[in-house]
Amino acid sequence: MKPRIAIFSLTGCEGCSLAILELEDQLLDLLGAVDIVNFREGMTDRAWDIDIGFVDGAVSTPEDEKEVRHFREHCKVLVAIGSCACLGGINTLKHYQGATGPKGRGAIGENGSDAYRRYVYGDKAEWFPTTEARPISAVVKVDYELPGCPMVKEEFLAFVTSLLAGRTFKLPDFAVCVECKKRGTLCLYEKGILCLGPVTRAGCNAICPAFGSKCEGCRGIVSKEALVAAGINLREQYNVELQEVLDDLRLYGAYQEADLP
Amino acid sequence: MLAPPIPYKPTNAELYLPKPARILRITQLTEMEKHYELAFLDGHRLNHQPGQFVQVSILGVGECPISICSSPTRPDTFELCIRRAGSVTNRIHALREKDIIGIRGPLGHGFDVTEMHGKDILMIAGGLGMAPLRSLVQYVLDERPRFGQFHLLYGCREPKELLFTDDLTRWRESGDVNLKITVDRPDEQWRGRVGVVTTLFADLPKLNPQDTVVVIVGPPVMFKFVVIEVLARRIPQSSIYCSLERRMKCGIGKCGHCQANHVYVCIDGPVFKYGQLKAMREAME
Amino acid sequence: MKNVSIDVKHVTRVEGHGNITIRVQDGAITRLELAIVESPRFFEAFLRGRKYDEAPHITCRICGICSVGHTTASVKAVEAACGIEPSEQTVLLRKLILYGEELQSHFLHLYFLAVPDYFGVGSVIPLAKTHPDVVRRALRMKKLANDICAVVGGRHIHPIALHVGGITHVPRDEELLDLKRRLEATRADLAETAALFATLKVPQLERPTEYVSLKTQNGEYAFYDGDIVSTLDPKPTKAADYRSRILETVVEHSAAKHCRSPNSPTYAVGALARFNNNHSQLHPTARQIARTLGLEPICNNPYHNNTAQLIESVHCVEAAIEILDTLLTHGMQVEPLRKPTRHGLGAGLAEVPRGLLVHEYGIDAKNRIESANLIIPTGQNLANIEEDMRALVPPLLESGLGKEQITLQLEMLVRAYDPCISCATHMLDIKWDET
Amino acid sequence: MLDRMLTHPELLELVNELALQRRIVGPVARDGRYFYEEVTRATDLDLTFNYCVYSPRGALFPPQETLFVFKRTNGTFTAEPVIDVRPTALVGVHPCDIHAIRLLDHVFEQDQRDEHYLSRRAHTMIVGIDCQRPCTEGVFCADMETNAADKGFDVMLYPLSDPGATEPLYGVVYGTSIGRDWVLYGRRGRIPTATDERTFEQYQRHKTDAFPRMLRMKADELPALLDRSYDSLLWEATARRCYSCGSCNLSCPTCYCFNILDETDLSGTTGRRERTWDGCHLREFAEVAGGHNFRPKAGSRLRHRIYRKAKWIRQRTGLPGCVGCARCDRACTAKINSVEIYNQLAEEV
Ligand SMILES: Cc1cc2nc3c(=O)[nH]c(=O)nc-3n(C[C@H](O)[C@H](O)[C@H](O)COP(=O)(O)OP(=O)(O)OC[C@H]3O[C@@H](n4cnc5c(N)ncnc54)[C@H](O)[C@@H]3O)c2cc1C
Ligand code: SF4
Ligand code: SF4
Ligand code: SF4
Repeated sequence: MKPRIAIFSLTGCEGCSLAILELEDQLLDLLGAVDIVNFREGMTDRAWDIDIGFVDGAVSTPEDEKEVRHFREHCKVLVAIGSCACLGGINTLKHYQGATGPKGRGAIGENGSDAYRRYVYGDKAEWFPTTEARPISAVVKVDYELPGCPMVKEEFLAFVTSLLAGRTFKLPDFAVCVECKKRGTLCLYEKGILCLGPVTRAGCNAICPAFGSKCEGCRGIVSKEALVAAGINLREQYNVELQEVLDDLRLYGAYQEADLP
Repeated sequence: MLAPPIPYKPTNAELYLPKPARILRITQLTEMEKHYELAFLDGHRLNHQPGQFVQVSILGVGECPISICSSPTRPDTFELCIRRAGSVTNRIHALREKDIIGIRGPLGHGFDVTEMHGKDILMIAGGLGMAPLRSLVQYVLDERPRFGQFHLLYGCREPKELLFTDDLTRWRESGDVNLKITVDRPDEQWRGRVGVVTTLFADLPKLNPQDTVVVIVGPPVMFKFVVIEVLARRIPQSSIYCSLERRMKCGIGKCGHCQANHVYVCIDGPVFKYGQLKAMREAME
Repeated sequence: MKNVSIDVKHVTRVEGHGNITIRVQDGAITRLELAIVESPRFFEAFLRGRKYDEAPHITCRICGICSVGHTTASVKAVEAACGIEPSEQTVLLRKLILYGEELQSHFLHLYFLAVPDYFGVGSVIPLAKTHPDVVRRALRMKKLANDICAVVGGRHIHPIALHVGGITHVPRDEELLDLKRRLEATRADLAETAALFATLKVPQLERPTEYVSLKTQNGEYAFYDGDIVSTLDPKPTKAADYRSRILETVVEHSAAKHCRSPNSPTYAVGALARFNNNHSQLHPTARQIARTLGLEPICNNPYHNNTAQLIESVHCVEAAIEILDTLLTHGMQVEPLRKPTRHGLGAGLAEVPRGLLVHEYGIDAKNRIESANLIIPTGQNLANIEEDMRALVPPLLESGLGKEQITLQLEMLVRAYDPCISCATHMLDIKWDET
Repeated sequence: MLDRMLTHPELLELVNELALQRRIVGPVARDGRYFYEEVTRATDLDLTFNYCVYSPRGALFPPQETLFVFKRTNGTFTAEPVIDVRPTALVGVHPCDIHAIRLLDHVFEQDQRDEHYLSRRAHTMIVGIDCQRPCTEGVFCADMETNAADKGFDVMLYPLSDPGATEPLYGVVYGTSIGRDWVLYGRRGRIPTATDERTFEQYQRHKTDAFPRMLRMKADELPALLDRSYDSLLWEATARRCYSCGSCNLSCPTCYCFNILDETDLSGTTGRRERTWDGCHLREFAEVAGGHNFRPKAGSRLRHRIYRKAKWIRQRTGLPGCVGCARCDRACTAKINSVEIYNQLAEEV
């Protein structure tokens, strides 16, 4: 029996679902190996008995919360895809606005922390229900996470093939630097750029450094120890405060801050 | 004009290739361990030494090292005892009799049985350590006249973790081995000894240090305490054998994963003499 | 049918979540809305305080499908605000990747989102069985478009190498040659695509509409650059003055920022708008295809947006080949990123697949973003789609079609605009009462 | 003793001829640094390069390679080894990297021959180029006695011209008959004269002075130093900064550890077993099922690497385990520096 697959979207850019359609070379094989039964972005029919549900986007409204619970109920395996679903993603930046200040990842409404809402909607702000932006694991149990902004489509494929072959799927437990070395990319530190690679989970094939751009940490922090080391190194070796780098790390994973030292 | 290239023919291209072997028999030993009897499809024999291991493959999933738990004196088939621990071993547990898996080996250095001939033997097994040791136990029993006294001490955490209980009964009844068993945590039915494996030393007769070979296989925590008991009985360090476990990938001394200090456990071991291990700080930690 | 109530929850095969609500009582439309239920994301708000050069990498996350477009408008806006003049090579590469995205988006829309309607199936998946050659062609074309983006920017979704002040990676000659070879080969695929679309029956709907787009003064069909023009007012307006052409207002009944122009209460942007304004600047091959498909400016049938996308695809392939030739002739170098020379307010406009996109930032003396305004194509189109529906529903009702047929026609109309609702939601949400 | 003299254009012609038969891999300028890359023309190489960011080991031991492909069919399987033997010439290899390749040769030959490496190696010709002075700051090849090589190459080039000259003149030493045949069959160059030999002697004398000593001890004293230092607190102190990112391992020419992974296609019936570079600094390197990690702390992993490089590899193979190229030190974004570690350890005693 082919596994029945669904692809859902919460608050996000839907780039991760789109990435699945960008697996052009493998798409027909994929469609041969699984049954896609629910994918709003690409199809009209929708079914609700689902083996593996993929969700992109963060939970950021009361509606999202309801939906993700619904997904959980109807999917045997629930997989968060992309940084929004795994880490909160870029949506969490809204918590670093105006009165909230850099550390105030507070609930909406506290300390005028919905300044972001007013900025966009003015006195109509109340019309737009919104909650703290969170990864879906903050609301429901998630079986697997495939982080990345966007999700790494090759990793998605590797995930599906592992499942089909009965291999346990595991995210790399090492930093992006490993992949830079394998690709033979010149380390950005040699160009004086503080790259987030040493503290970021690999699996993206170090694509950003390969294209001359520093790793922005979109796959999340690889380990607490690495972050502790970063704090020490930045201060002692580079004369930079960790806080500045945290500002960068926040781009896709502000929600991780709860775990930061 | 360019010189013609020198022809080159690879001589060992099958280094990493597993060979298909059929599962002839599966016995559930405990909740976590199953016992497999296997034979190569092409009729080849494994021809191993006790203490060696094989790499077991589920193609598409991976490969992992497993000790051979049967004796080379029973050469038509070979046996493995596999604990469910991760992705490969879980998949192996899902297999049924007649299924086929990949085997590469035998690998590593086993016990030097000829060195043991004519000696008294003391074996100490802890937990899953019984699996590699069983190969040697069977060997000694099959070649019983070549050996002197034979003591086997076996410790487990709980009675339900005891491996090869049928064998244990048979061995004990044969009278060929002085078998002592203990568990850390007894259950209601347990009538035997309770306590860590070192408590069994009290039951041993006086050992003859020059004529005794000691073999220790078990988890690292057990190891140190047992060695102390053994050394206290004046056994020379060159007569104490033990078997190490490390993460392994290639099993042939290339990949580096099993390195403990300067040794490669897969090719220099997994069987070592205590004298060697002492120089390896990491092995003792 | 006198009383009809249509609720399409989550229009499928569009990017983002949108609902259609229609109430007809006694033959008159009492309620007609295209509602966006996607969660608001507050990009304009959280851009504030971030470093100037982060804007493109943040705003491309507005939308996975047009992230190159957002990046383009964003770098242009920051550069306008900071007084940065990008190098010629940078502009060429940016144009190339933008063509890649136009192609990727148009192909996706034509084959994956629109074609299933014409074949009467729910998605492209059944077509893989019934029309494998069509699907394989679609995938081949889409992959080429993606690869253009990947070669220039690292990847299509959230491109990496595009930065304020330049580009951090230059493609290798072999990569460019490969793209060129494949672009040339794709001409045959485009011809077959055109043949396919020539056989499809495009629904009729004529409603006089104002079409707004950019237009260049140098004769280039506008994507990367240009001034604002419209079918009602062809006088060009500079990017910095976009506010005089795009009036964002809060409409009370919908609580959404709607856009209108000084000339019309609603207007349309997108491929058809560009075609209507810039038809004469199309590559001759594209004009030829337009003739074959019978599309002429000014076309007022929104369903022909798909036809315009196809014509633009032909143009983009030819334009991309020309850029590749230039790049290959001149050779490329890694150039350092150019740095700000001043600070202030700057607008960046680009024609992205779905139409005119505006980014505008205020950058402060510390090179931090202090204000941001983004106007997204779908946001501009929404009101116009509603107007189209208003025109479409009465004849449909009269024709005696069933509710299902009407719903399909409405959904097709929405899909023809190729709305990108993820994009639009930074600004728009509609509430309505259930009746 | 020199075997032949080649002018720069002659060398390029020879390389171009070689390119008809072999893939050419050599130093290419990119991003203001040099990298070993495949080229189609000799002129794409820059033999005046100072150092290559990464060693040429990837040409012999690629970051990822297939060991075998398999197919699962009715209950059983078949498997076919993959041996990749593209004829290659590595042109422009410095002595340190030649030493490192010798170590790889040894490791993959020892005990069981690994044909995946050895076949590729057998089809690879090495054209070395000597360094008259340190290629960059921080290298300690002279300390490791690896700044010159007398074997491990097919041809060695000594750039003998004065630094001011526009085109170098290479003194050539043959290492193998393959190298000799390449030059001789190519009918390029000339026989060295007595003057050439004198220039060469002078070159060698200059060279001896040009390399500073970085270590406070000799290479052969390192094992004893480390023996005394197992319990030093320096390991943990230094490793506080360590990200466990493995950059040191992965950029090291003498690191040969690898991981093995299976990959399958979507149908699950065919697949590959692959090996890919690994590094002992990575957290999971010594972790076993159930979660026990034999080197759980960055300090123990750092110690392991340094012991391997300066003691254990030499102990097992008789060859240097570190060739002093300082790539690990440059790659480390935490600025953990092996020379500093050795010298600090020396201070402790
Ligand atoms: C010499 C030797 C003999 C062994 N004999 C037996 C035995 O007789 N019975 C038994 O049940 N187990 C034995 N083990 C342990 C067994 O190898 C591991 O339980 C097994 O590798 C777990 O693999 P996995 O894929 O299921 O787990 P995962 O956690 O998924 O491990 C992935 C991979 O890591 C490596 N790995 C993980 N744990 C170990 C480990 N403990 N030792 C070596 N490599 C590891 C393997 O390559 C494995 O495939 C032995 C180990 C060694 C080194
Ligand atoms: S560029 Fe970044 S990810 Fe790559 S090696 Fe350097 S620090 Fe690591
Ligand atoms: S350990 Fe460092 S200096 Fe030594 S060979 Fe490796 S990278 Fe070079
Ligand atoms: S490169 Fe530096 S930080 Fe990274 S693992 Fe090696 S020593 Fe640690």
